[in-house]
This record gives sequence, structure tokens and C-alpha cells, in this order.
Amino acid sequence: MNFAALTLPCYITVAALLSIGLYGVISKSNLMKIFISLSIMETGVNLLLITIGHIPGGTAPIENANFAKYVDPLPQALVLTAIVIGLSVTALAIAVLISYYQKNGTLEYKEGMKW
Amino acid sequence: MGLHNGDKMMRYEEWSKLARKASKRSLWMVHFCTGCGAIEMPPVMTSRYDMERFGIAPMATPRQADVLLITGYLTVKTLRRVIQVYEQMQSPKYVIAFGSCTINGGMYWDSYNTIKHLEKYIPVDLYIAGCMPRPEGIINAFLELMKLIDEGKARGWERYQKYYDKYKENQRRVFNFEVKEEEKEEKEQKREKNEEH
Amino acid sequence: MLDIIFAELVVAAIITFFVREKLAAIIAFFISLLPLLALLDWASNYGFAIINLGIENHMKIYLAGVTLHLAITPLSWFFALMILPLFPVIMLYSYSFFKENDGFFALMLLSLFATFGILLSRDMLSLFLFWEMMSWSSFLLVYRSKDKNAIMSYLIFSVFAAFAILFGIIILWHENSSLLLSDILNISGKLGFVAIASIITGFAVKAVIMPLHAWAPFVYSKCDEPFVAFLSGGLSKLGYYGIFLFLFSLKGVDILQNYMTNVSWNYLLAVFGALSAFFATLIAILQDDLRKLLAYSSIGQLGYIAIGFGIGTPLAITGALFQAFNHAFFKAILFLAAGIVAYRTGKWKISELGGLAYKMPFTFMATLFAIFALAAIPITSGFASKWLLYEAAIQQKYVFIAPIMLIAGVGAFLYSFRILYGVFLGENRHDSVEEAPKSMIAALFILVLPLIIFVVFPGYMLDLMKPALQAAGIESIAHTKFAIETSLAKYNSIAVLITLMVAMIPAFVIYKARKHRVTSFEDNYLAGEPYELHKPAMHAANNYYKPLKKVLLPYLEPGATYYFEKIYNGIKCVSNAVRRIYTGYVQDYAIYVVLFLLFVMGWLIWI
Amino acid sequence: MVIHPVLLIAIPLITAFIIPIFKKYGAAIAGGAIAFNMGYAIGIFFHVYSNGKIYETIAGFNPPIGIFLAIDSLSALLALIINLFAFINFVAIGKEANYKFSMLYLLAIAGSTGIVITGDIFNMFVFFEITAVASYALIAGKKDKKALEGAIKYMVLGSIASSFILIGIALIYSQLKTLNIYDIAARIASMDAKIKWASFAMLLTGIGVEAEIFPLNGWVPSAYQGASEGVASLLSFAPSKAAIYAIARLMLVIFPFHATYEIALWVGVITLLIGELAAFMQEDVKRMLAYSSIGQMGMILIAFSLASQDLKYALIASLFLIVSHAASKSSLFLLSKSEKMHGMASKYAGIVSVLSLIGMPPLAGFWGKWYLMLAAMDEKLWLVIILIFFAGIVETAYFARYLHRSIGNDGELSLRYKATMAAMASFAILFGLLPLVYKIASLPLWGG
Amino acid sequence: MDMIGIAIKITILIAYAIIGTCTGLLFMGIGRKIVARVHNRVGPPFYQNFIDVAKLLSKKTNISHGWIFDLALLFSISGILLTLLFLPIGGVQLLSTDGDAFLVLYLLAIPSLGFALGAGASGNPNAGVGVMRALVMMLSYELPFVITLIALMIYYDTTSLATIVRMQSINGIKSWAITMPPFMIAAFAADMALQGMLMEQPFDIPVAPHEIASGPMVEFGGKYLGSLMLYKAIALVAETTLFVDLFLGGGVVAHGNFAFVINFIVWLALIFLLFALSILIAASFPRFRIEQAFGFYWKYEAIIAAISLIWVYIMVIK
Repeated sequence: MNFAALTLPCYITVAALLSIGLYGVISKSNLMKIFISLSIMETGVNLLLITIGHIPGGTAPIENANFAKYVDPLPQALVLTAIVIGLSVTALAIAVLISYYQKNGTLEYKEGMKW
Repeated sequence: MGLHNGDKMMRYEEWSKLARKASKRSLWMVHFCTGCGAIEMPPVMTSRYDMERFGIAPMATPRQADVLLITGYLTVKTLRRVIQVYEQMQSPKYVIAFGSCTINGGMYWDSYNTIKHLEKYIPVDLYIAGCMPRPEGIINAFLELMKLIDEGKARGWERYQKYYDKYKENQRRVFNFEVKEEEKEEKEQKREKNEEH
Repeated sequence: MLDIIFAELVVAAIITFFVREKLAAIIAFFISLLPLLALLDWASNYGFAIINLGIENHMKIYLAGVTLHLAITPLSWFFALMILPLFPVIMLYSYSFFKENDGFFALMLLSLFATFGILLSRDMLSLFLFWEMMSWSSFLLVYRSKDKNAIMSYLIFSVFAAFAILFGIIILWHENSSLLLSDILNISGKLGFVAIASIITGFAVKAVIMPLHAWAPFVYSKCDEPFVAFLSGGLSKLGYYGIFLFLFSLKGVDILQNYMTNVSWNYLLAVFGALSAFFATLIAILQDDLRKLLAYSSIGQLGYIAIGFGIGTPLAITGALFQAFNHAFFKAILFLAAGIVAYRTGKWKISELGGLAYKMPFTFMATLFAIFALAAIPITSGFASKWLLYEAAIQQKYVFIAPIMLIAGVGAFLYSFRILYGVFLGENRHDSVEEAPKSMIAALFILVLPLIIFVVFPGYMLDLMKPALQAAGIESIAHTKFAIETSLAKYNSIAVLITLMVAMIPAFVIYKARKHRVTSFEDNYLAGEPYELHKPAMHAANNYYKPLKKVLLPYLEPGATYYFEKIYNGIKCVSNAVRRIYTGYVQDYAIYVVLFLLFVMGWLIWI
Repeated sequence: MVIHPVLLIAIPLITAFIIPIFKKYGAAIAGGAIAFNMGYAIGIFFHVYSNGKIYETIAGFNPPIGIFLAIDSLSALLALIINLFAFINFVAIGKEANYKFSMLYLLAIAGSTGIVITGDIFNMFVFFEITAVASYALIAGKKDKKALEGAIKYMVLGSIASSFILIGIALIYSQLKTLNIYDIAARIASMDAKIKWASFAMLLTGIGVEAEIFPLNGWVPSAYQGASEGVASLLSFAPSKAAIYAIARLMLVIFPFHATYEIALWVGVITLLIGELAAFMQEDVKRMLAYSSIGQMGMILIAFSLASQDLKYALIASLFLIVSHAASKSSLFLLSKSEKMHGMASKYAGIVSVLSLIGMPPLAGFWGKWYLMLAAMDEKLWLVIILIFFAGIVETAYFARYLHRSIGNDGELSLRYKATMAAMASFAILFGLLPLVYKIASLPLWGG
Repeated sequence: MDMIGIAIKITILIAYAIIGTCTGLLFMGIGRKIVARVHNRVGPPFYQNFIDVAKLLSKKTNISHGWIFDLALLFSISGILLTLLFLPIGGVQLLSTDGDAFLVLYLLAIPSLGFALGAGASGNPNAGVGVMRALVMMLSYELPFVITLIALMIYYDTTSLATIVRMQSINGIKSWAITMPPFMIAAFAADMALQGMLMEQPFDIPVAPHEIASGPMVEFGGKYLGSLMLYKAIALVAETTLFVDLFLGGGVVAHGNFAFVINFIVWLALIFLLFALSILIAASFPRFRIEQAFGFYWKYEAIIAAISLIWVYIMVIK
């Protein structure tokens, strides 16, 4: 396993997704948009995991007759876990945002506690 | 504040002769300078007449003084102070009254507010007549007082002790002081307590 | 025996926390006598001979994985003799001082525990441990005052002192790989210098040497008097114990001198001592709060001890120890007496007090004795100590320190008289005040005793400190029972006292020759004015040294407290700037995260 | 005694999911579970104390393939602290804990304990997420503006952090094809340098957000300020301690290099300074305590970074600091419910906590500072020593102010609440007097 | 020492106490005469002060303000006698070998403190103010005085007055300290300090009769005032003797049998000269304010004294 085996487009996508996500978090003031950006970041990370586990030409890691070359199954398992976690975080975030909206009447982030 | 009295009068004769001599040559005076006669005091003290050659020195407080020099008229207000100063002096003590005002009121004889006869309120040993007397008169009075002391005749302070109640009554009268019975008793007790040794 | 005493102290501290105040005082009184018994036991077993207990005689305590070594030495014996008697006296005094038991006695017993521990420590860790126990147990007593300045300044300065000592200790530990005090000698050079200097600085905080004194006026003026009596009388001596221990017993002087031979570091200590003696005295003169006055006076008097240690000759050290001993007692008396005054009248301002001498004659007498000792009047032992210090300064030809010491001695007259006049003499302002309770009076007069004993026999005091000095390699100065002799002059206490007695005869003859009459206070010469008219203006104690104030205040105005406040405000500004980092915007925080990531990556990958 | 460390995670986790069924008795059940966990943690602690390390494999797979739990002295102590204080804290919270709260509380405990005892890096990530999600919910549970804001800040930063952790794990996995910490540690040298450092940076940043290191701790003041007292107290001893433990594993086991040590050391020093200075001017008590926590975490980080240089004193120091900080800070956070300290127990708790944090012997905080000094002295880090002293004085100053401000009698805290505070503070004394921490720190660590 | 020796010594002590008292009173009388002559007056007879004391002690009434007030009488006389006996007088060592200059300085404080106690006990505000002024004056003049004292001490490397006198008297007048340039400066500063010590004008601020009714003495009369006059008389002798001992070799010019007679006369002459000088200054100057006096001593005088001290220090170091 080495660098050369990695597929370049995937990495570019990963970098793009992460950058977009971070940019969104940093630049947006609408909380909903921030959390969407966070989801985008997560997607990027998940893609990274998949890409790492990917072997060019490998099949899905399902036990069958000719499984001479299959992709690493562990990252996929990890991604599944990560997706679940991401989902729960997003769900919780939305719940919190609803409360936030009810209290403040807006989803724009206002400075509150500081210094 | 009647402190100086004594039913048993101390007798001046018991003093030794030396004490009298010393006392006579060292008359320290406190001068009560509210009257106009005070202007005569500086010449007496300074080089023209120089009373220090007789051992007479001005003192700042009655505790240190032997002679109370009253320079001129007294009002009701100042009389109270004079009496207090006199009572704070330590016996043997002498009073020299200065000028006509202290004898009979002088030019203020018809004032409602001045004291005409000082003798009524405190025992005066010596008067200096005149309105106002010259410094020579003052020096002369001191010399006279010395003579009286030497002869044992200057005993105004004993008189004040002996007739304390009378003096007090006179004083009260002039101060329009209504004396209640209890207060009188109180004073009496205080006097007994502070009786001289 | 020691472990039993330690255990009893802790147990008693816990018990006294819960019982009623009178019972607590009684328990505390008897328990605080125990360490004194231990001292006597040691003295009777070993005499005053120089016995440096071997390592096998150490008592060991195991605590959180470390071992503490404890043993008694001549030096700690002498200092214990100085400090420990204060405790039973304070307990006796507090028997009637406190209305309710809110932990005072328990904390005092803890302080006693820590004091005893400090004096017995034979390794640096246990010294530091007990030192800090002392710090916090005394802090809790300060905490009872509920005064912001007192609490903050005491805690901050204590911790500063602790860190300074800790810094020195870890350097010594690192260089010697041992914490035992007996191993400290193997250090030299820059590190040794830094270590010793830092430790001395740390102890100087508790020894209230200017400019590290800034906490003392606040604390001394706000806490309970019995505690302040210990603070000024006892705790400051522990600071000097530390300085003595590290400078002389452990030869820190040589370490300092070996590093830089052309600078006299000792002299620096003496200069700081002289400055605190001088300035504290001048400030004390201008105070109106009785406790603040005593606080500054404490600083000034303790400065003399620093001068003595700074001069560092046997003569000076003897004088300094003597002064420390005297100060422990007379300053305790003064603070306790101030406590009595407040206990009876509830007032602290000198200008509001007055005329208590005839109401509380015994308190007045004890105070008078203490003030004689403070002002070094040769009828108390206060003179001998100051005399030794003056002699030492002249012997060393310290032309800067000697005049300052002497003029500070004169300044002491000024503020002593302010106490006497403002509080005890002058106008009688308190008609219904009574003499203090018997236990308080007894406490005061117990403390007066040593001042009298050691003026008659100053030689005994030198005998007492001889083992401590010899253990530190300092020769003791020539003396007999009554006389002390130096290379410069001789002081014979008995000649002074007997001549005074004889000279009293003519005075007494004059006094008795003529009878006198006692007059009332109202009968005062006020240019003939009646007393009633002058009543509010009768007492001259208000703004007493006004002319002096006018002259001196411009020079004293920006005091050490001012600069410490500046530092404090500087940190406040930095703090305000720093917390702007937390802008409150989550976006900014996200930027920080990314920047941090890039920073770490950059550091690791490219550097 | 049968030692199954997995129970430490399993019991609270299972209980958490049972609770919604018994809504009414939820809190009681949770209490029972936490009490059991505490007892079990104590048992495990003393087992490790006397017998050494414990390993347990899960579901029969042996490492490096299977997931396994490993408990050495460090983990045992942290597990003990987390569960012990969790129980006391839960008692203090008392009736405020409804079944939802109890569930989340149990999850947070399970997650924190999991981080501490797991031997698998991805497992650690999962536990991090469990802890974090539970914490978000707990903070937001107070449902006022401040709480929500704190929760949102925590969530945003936490999500970024989880992404970074995952990237870090992914990078390591891409090179070594393993997630077992042992395995990674053994083969770390074979990694490509750049990826090694990149993964370290990612992991440090990710875990650092939870471990409150500067400048990743933007959420800390707001979250602590917004959360209720019980939650703030929980945050101060469970997730942050677990996270700092994770960094310690990172430093001590996976990346024991000089470069990482230097980074961690200076980040720790800066965190310490910034935290203490920011706390200096703080008017709000909880916010001040939060900043103070940041400072303390910086100090712990310094201790761990020194420990990675194989200095035994540093490890002892870090453990003492953790114990002291957990005991004191949680007690002080509970105390922040009332403006003033009133009554003996609460005064005692407040003063002892403050004294321990300042470093007064013989409390635990003193030993932490003492051994930290010794360790720093061994490395001749003069600047660090002086900065720690400076920070200590700043800390003293604001705690002194705090102590002065909390004099008074006008508060109302129940006796149980005060007793729990006092119990927490007592551990600062207990650990300071007993040689437990000293002894356990000298046992060998796993992977070390 | 045998009994006869002790008896002789006691006799000498008593003799010196009486001589000191009489000399003081005599000098005060002569001082008044001198002032009078300066004022172009005749003045009182020279024995006037004996009369004054006799009169005061024979007063019939003596008013006290309580037992603390009485301490003034007891301490002032006993303290000042004590001080006098610890000074070398005309080269005669009474008790001065048992103490030194510091002891003398502090012994001087005993009568002052007793006096101040009595004044304070009277409760008179004037007395309080007077004592305050006296104490501030003390603080003022002590600074130049102690600096010159220390200059002498480090030069002779002793603190003992007896030794200072002995070393100055080795060659008679030639070895007096005042013959050396630094000590001339010092002597000037010390003489100004002496002016303050004697409370003569321009430094009679504490007793200022016209401002505060003679200050501390305001409530003193009769035997109390008499004892204070005695105290002042002895203090005059003691303080001038201290100066003579320090700078003028204690008045010692001759050695050998019966030399003490000559020395005694020289001592008497010297203290009289000092006192006369101080009286002449007093007669020709008005009174300072207290701040002015403080400034005078702490600025100019202290600098003058410090110059002499530094000079001496450099001499000694070389």
C-alpha cells in the first residue's frame, strides 16, 4: 500500500469538500448553514475513509467465489459508524437550533457570551 | 468649681520665713489683659522698667503663676473667666487689681454690664489707682505686694477659702445664677471631697 | 514524644472546632502548653549544650509517598522559646475575647502545629510543607476578617513567598539530589546564588522586609487581635528563622559571596532592613488607625532584625536575635492591648479614643512596659538588643545604616507617644469603660515578665542563644550576667538600674515633701474657658503630627503599595487584552482551530 | 473478584437505553447504575494497584485485529475519578435529574470511561462522539439562551474536531492498516514522516478541542457558563479529563517524539497563561472557573508532555494535578449555584478546593505542582518554571478575590448538596495525604 | 572593689549630682542676666533661679492630675540625674565606663518620656500639642546629632564616651576633636543640634508660651514645676557636657595628681561658653515654625553633618 495507489480525483474531492465545509463554517452566520457546512465536511471525511480503503480494481468485500482482490472492509465499517454519529449529531443540532429559533426568533448567530 | 476653701484655715504664719522670702522675690504673674490697661504691661516688662530685676516674670498659665494681675474693667462674661483662672492658681496666690475700674467701676460706673467692685467676687490684695496707672505704679504695686508678703499681710487667698460661700453667692448673683437646693448640696459635697490638705 | 504532640494538636484542633467557646479556649490553652513542655524536656535532657541530633534521632513521617524528617536543634529550640509561649497566652487572652466559637481556636492550634513543624523540620520538603500549612492556616484566620485587601494581599503574597521558596528548594534539590538540610552545602556558583537569594526573598515576605511588606498593614489592621499578636510576634519570627537557617546555619552567606565576591549581598539585606526601619517608622508616625500604626511599627522594628542579619557579625546576629525575642513579646502585648481597647470601646481610631489610662490602669501599665521596650528605654530589655545592633553597625563602620537605625529609634518615640497619649492619656472620653477581664490582664502581664527578666540579666539571653549561634559557627560575645562587653564599649544593665533606683530617691523626696491634691480632668487651664464649651476640641490627638505630615507626606506618598497596585492593574490590562481572544463568535473559534492545525502541521513537517 | 472492565462501559450504556422504559424511576435506576460503576471502578483501581495491568478482549477477537480494552495505572485512576465524581455529582444534582437527563448523564459517563479504558483508536473516536453528543445535549438541556449558545459553540467545534480525529485515524490507517494503539505504537517508525506528522496534528487538534487546549477552547467558557451547575461540574471532570488522557496516550505511547513533546509543552504553557490571565478579570463565577479550568488543563498538558520524556516525576505530577483539578473544580462548579458560601460544609468545600488549586500542601494540588517543578527542573526549563509560578500567582489573585466575594450567608443550598460538595473537596485532602497516587504512578504503563 | 572604694564613689556621685544641679541653676540665672543685658535691661540677679525653685517647691497647693501625672516628677529628676552620672565630667569617669554614648542618648529619653507622660495625663490639649512639638523637634535635631556622633565613633573606633574623652585628652587641647577640620564642621552641626536640645530660641517651639501656653508644662505648678526646673537645669549641664565630651575632649587639659581640679574648671568654663553661645543665639533670633525647624535640621544641618561623616569615613578607610 502506498501513495501511488490512491486515486487522485477522490482526494481532490475530499480536499474540496473539506475546504467548502470549513469555509462555510467560518464565513456563514446562519447557524443552519453552518451545520450544513459541517455535514459537508463529514461527507468529505467519509469519502476520505472510503478512498483509503479502496484498492484499484478490487471488488466489494463480500465473500464470494472470486474474491482475489477486494477493497479493505474496515474503512467501510468505520464510515458506517461515522455516518451514524454524524446523523445523530445533525439531528441533535437541528433540535437545538429549533430551540434557538424559538428563543431568539432567528437563526442568525448573534454574539452572546464573550470575553 | 469651688475648690479652694477650707474650714480649718491654714495659717500663713506657719510658713517658714525662707518660703516667704523666696515667694516674695519670685512673683510670677499671669495677667488678665482684657482691659485697656494691658497696654501698660509691655513697658513694664521691657528694658525701660524691666520688672524682671525683681524676679517678676510673666507666665502663660495660672498653674505656674503666683499673682493674678487684672488690667482694668471686667464684664460679667470676663469675670467668670477671671474666677476660673483664679481658682486654678495654686496658693499662696495674690491678686492685683489695676485701675479705677476695678475699684469702683471707673468710667463705666453706670454700665449695666461691668463689674464695679471686684473685691466682692475675688479677694484683691492690692489695688492700683488711676485711669490708667503708669508703669511706675505697677512696679510700685509689686514692691508693695512684696512688702505685704514679707510681713504676712497678703492673705487674700486665705480669705477666699474662709469666705468661700459668700464669694460664691456674690458671684452667682451677678451671673443671675438660680441655685437649686440639690445643686447646692452637690457643690457642697464636691467641695468637701476636694478639701485642701 | 513529638508524634504524640503532633497528634494531640490535630485532635485538639478538631475538637475545639465543635465545642463551646469557653471550653474550646480551655482545651486550646492546655494543649498549647504541650510543645512548651517538650522544649523544657529537651532542655532538661540535653541542657544548653550544643547537641546536633544525629540522623537516627530524627522522627519520620510518611506522607503521600514522601518522608519527612523532624528533629529539634539548638536554633529551633531558641526560636521555639521565642514563639511558642505566645500561643498559651493568646489562648488565655481569647478566653474572654471571643463571643462565640467560630473556629478561631482550631485554626490557632493548626497554626501552632505548623509552627512546631517548621521549627522541627530537618529537610526542605517538610520545611516547605509546614511553612505552607502555616500560610493557609493563618490565611483562614485572615479570611475571618472579611476584608478584601487583607484577604487578597495576604494570599497573594503568601503564594509569592511560597513560590520563591519552592523555586530555591527545587534548585537545591536538583543540585544536591537530596532534600535534607544537612546536604545543602554542596552547591555553589550561579545556581546556588539564585537558590539562596530566592529562598531569602520568600522568607522576607513573612519577615515583612520592605518592599515586600505591602500585605502587612492590611492584614494587621483588620484581623482579630489575638491572631495579629501571633502574626506580628510569632509568624514574622518564623520568617527570620528561615533567613537565619539558610544564611547562617546552612552557610548561605558563603554561597552568595562565592558567586560574586565584589558585592556584599549581606549589606543589601541590611540596607533593606534599614529602609524598612526608617520608612515604616515615618509612616507609622502619621497613622491614625491604632492597628495600622502598630502594623507599621512592627515592620519598622522587624527591620532591625534584618539589619542585624545583614551586618552578619556575631555581635549583630546576637543583637538581631535578641531584638527578635523582645519584639515577639512587646509587639504581642501592644496588639493584645489594642484588642482590649477595642473590646471595651469598639473604636480603633486614635483620635476617637482617649483617657483610658485611669479606667484601665493595668492595661496601661502593660502597654507602657511594652512601649518602653519598643522605644528601647534602658529599663526594659528592648535597649540591650538595639544597643547590640548599634554597636555592630559602628563596629563595621556602616555609615549609612547606623544613622538610619538611630533616627528610626527616635521615630519610635514619636509613634509610641501617640499611642500613649491618644489612647490612654488626654481627654477622658469613655465614662462607662471598665478594666479588661482578668484573663486578658493576666495574658498581658505574662508577656511583660521576659522584658523585665532580660533587662536585669541580659547575659541570660546571650546564654540562651549561645547553642544556636555555636551550631551555626558563630562565636558568642563576651558577657557576664549583667554586662555585655564588645570591642567598642560595655553595657552594664545593673549599673543603670541601680543608679536609676538611687536617683529616684531625691525625686521621691521632692514628691513626698509637699502634699498634692488630685484634681478632676475638667479642671484644666483653657485660657479661662469652661470645659463644657471646649468639649469637642479638647483632645489634641486628632491629626496629631500634622506639621510633620505636611513635610513628610509628599516624600512618602507613592509607597510600595502603590507600585504593587500598578503591577496588579498592569496584569488586569493584560488580562483584558487576553480575554478579547474569546470573541464570542463561533466562526472565529473555527478559524483558530484551523490555524492551530496548520501551525502544528507546519511546525512538525517543515521545521 | 471477577474483573471485566467492559462492564464499566456496558452497564451505563445498557442502563441508559433501559431508562426511557421506566420513566418514573429513571433517575433512581441511573443512580444505581452509577453507584455500581463507581464501586466497580474502585475495585478495578485497587486490583490494578496491587496486581498490575488488565487486558480484556471483546467478542473473542484477539488484538491487533479485535477490539480490546486495556487498563493500566493511568486508566484505572482516571476511570476511578470519572466514576467516583460522577456518582457524587449525581447525588448533588438529585431531583433535577429526570430520566432524560439521567440517560444523557449515563451516556457521558460511559463515553468518558470508554475513552479511558479502550485500547483501540477508532473505538476511542466513537466514545468521544458518545461523550460529545451527550454533553451537547446536557448543556442544551437547560434550554435558556446561554445554554443553547454554549451548546451550539461546543457542537460546531466538536463536529470539526470529530472530523479531524477521523481524518487523523484515516491517515494512520492508510499507512499501518491497524487501529490498535499497541500496534500503531510498535510500527509508528515505519510511517511516512509527513503523514505521521499530519495525522498527529489532526489528532492533537481534534482531541485538543475536547481537552480545552488553547486556541481550540473557544467553546469552553460559553459552555460552562451556559450549562447548569451539575453539568458544568460533569464537564470539568469527565470529558475534559478523558480527552487529556487521550492526548497523554498520544504523547506517551503513539508519538513519543521530541518534536511532539516540544509542541505539547509550549501549547500547554500558552494554554496555562492564557487561561489564567483571562480568568483574572472575569466577573461571572462560572466563566472564571471555566477559564481557570483551561489554565489547569494547560498545566496538566505540560506535565504529560514532560512525562513523554520519560520523567517519572512528571507522571506523578500530572496524576496529582488531574485528581486535584477534578475534585476542586467540580466542587467549585457546584458551589457556583449560590452566590455566597454559607454554612460550614460549603465554606470548607470552597476553601479547600481553592487552596488545592493554588497548591497548598498537603492537598493534592500541592503535590502536583511540586512534582511538576521537579520534572521541569530535571529538564532545566527555567522559563517554564517561572511562567508556571507567574500563572500561579495570577490564579491566586483571582481566587482570592473569589473567596472574598463569596463571603456571606445569603444563599440557599440543601444540606445534601453541600455535603456532596464537601465530599468532593475531601478527595483533594485524601489524595494529598494518602500515597495512592504516588504509588500508582510508579507502576509501569501499558505500551510504555 | 572594697567598701571604702564604693563609699568614695557614691560620695563622688552624690557630689556631682549636687554640683550638676547647682551649676545648672546658676547658669540659667546667668543666662537670664545675659539675655537681659542683650535686651538692654538690668535683669534678675544671677541667683534668681534658686529662688524660683525654692518658691515652687514651697508652694502650699500642688495640683496633680493622677498618678501618671506624678510620673513626670519622678522620672524627670531621676532620669536626668542618671544621665548626668553616666557622662564623663571634666575627665572624671563616674559611671561612664559602664555605658556608652548610645546609652546616654537613650537615658536622655527617660526624663523626656516621663515628662511627656505627665503632660499627656493632664489632659490639656496645649500639653498634647507641646509634647508633639517637642517630639518632632527631637526627631529633627537628632538626625544631625547622630550623624556627627557616628562620625566621631568611627573615627575613634569606639562608642564609649569614656574612651572618646581619653583619646582626645592624650595631648591636651591639641588632640581635641574640634581641632580637626571634619570635626569642626561636625561641631557646628552638633552645636545647632544642641540649640534644639536645650530648647532655646529659635527652637523653643515646644514651649512657645504665647502660642500654646508653655506647652507641656501648662498644667505643671508647685513642686511639679519646681522639679521640672531642676530637670532643666541638670539637662542643661548634661547636654552641654555631652557636647564637651564629644568635641572638646571633656575639658581635659592636664594630667597628673590634682589635675582634676584644673580639668573641672576647664569643663565648667567650656560648658558655660557653650551655654552662653546658645543663649546669645537665643537672644537674637525669633522662633522658627515647626516645619521650618524640621526642614532646617533635615536639610541643611543633616547635609553639613553628612559631609563631615563622609570626610571622616574617607579618612578612616585610608
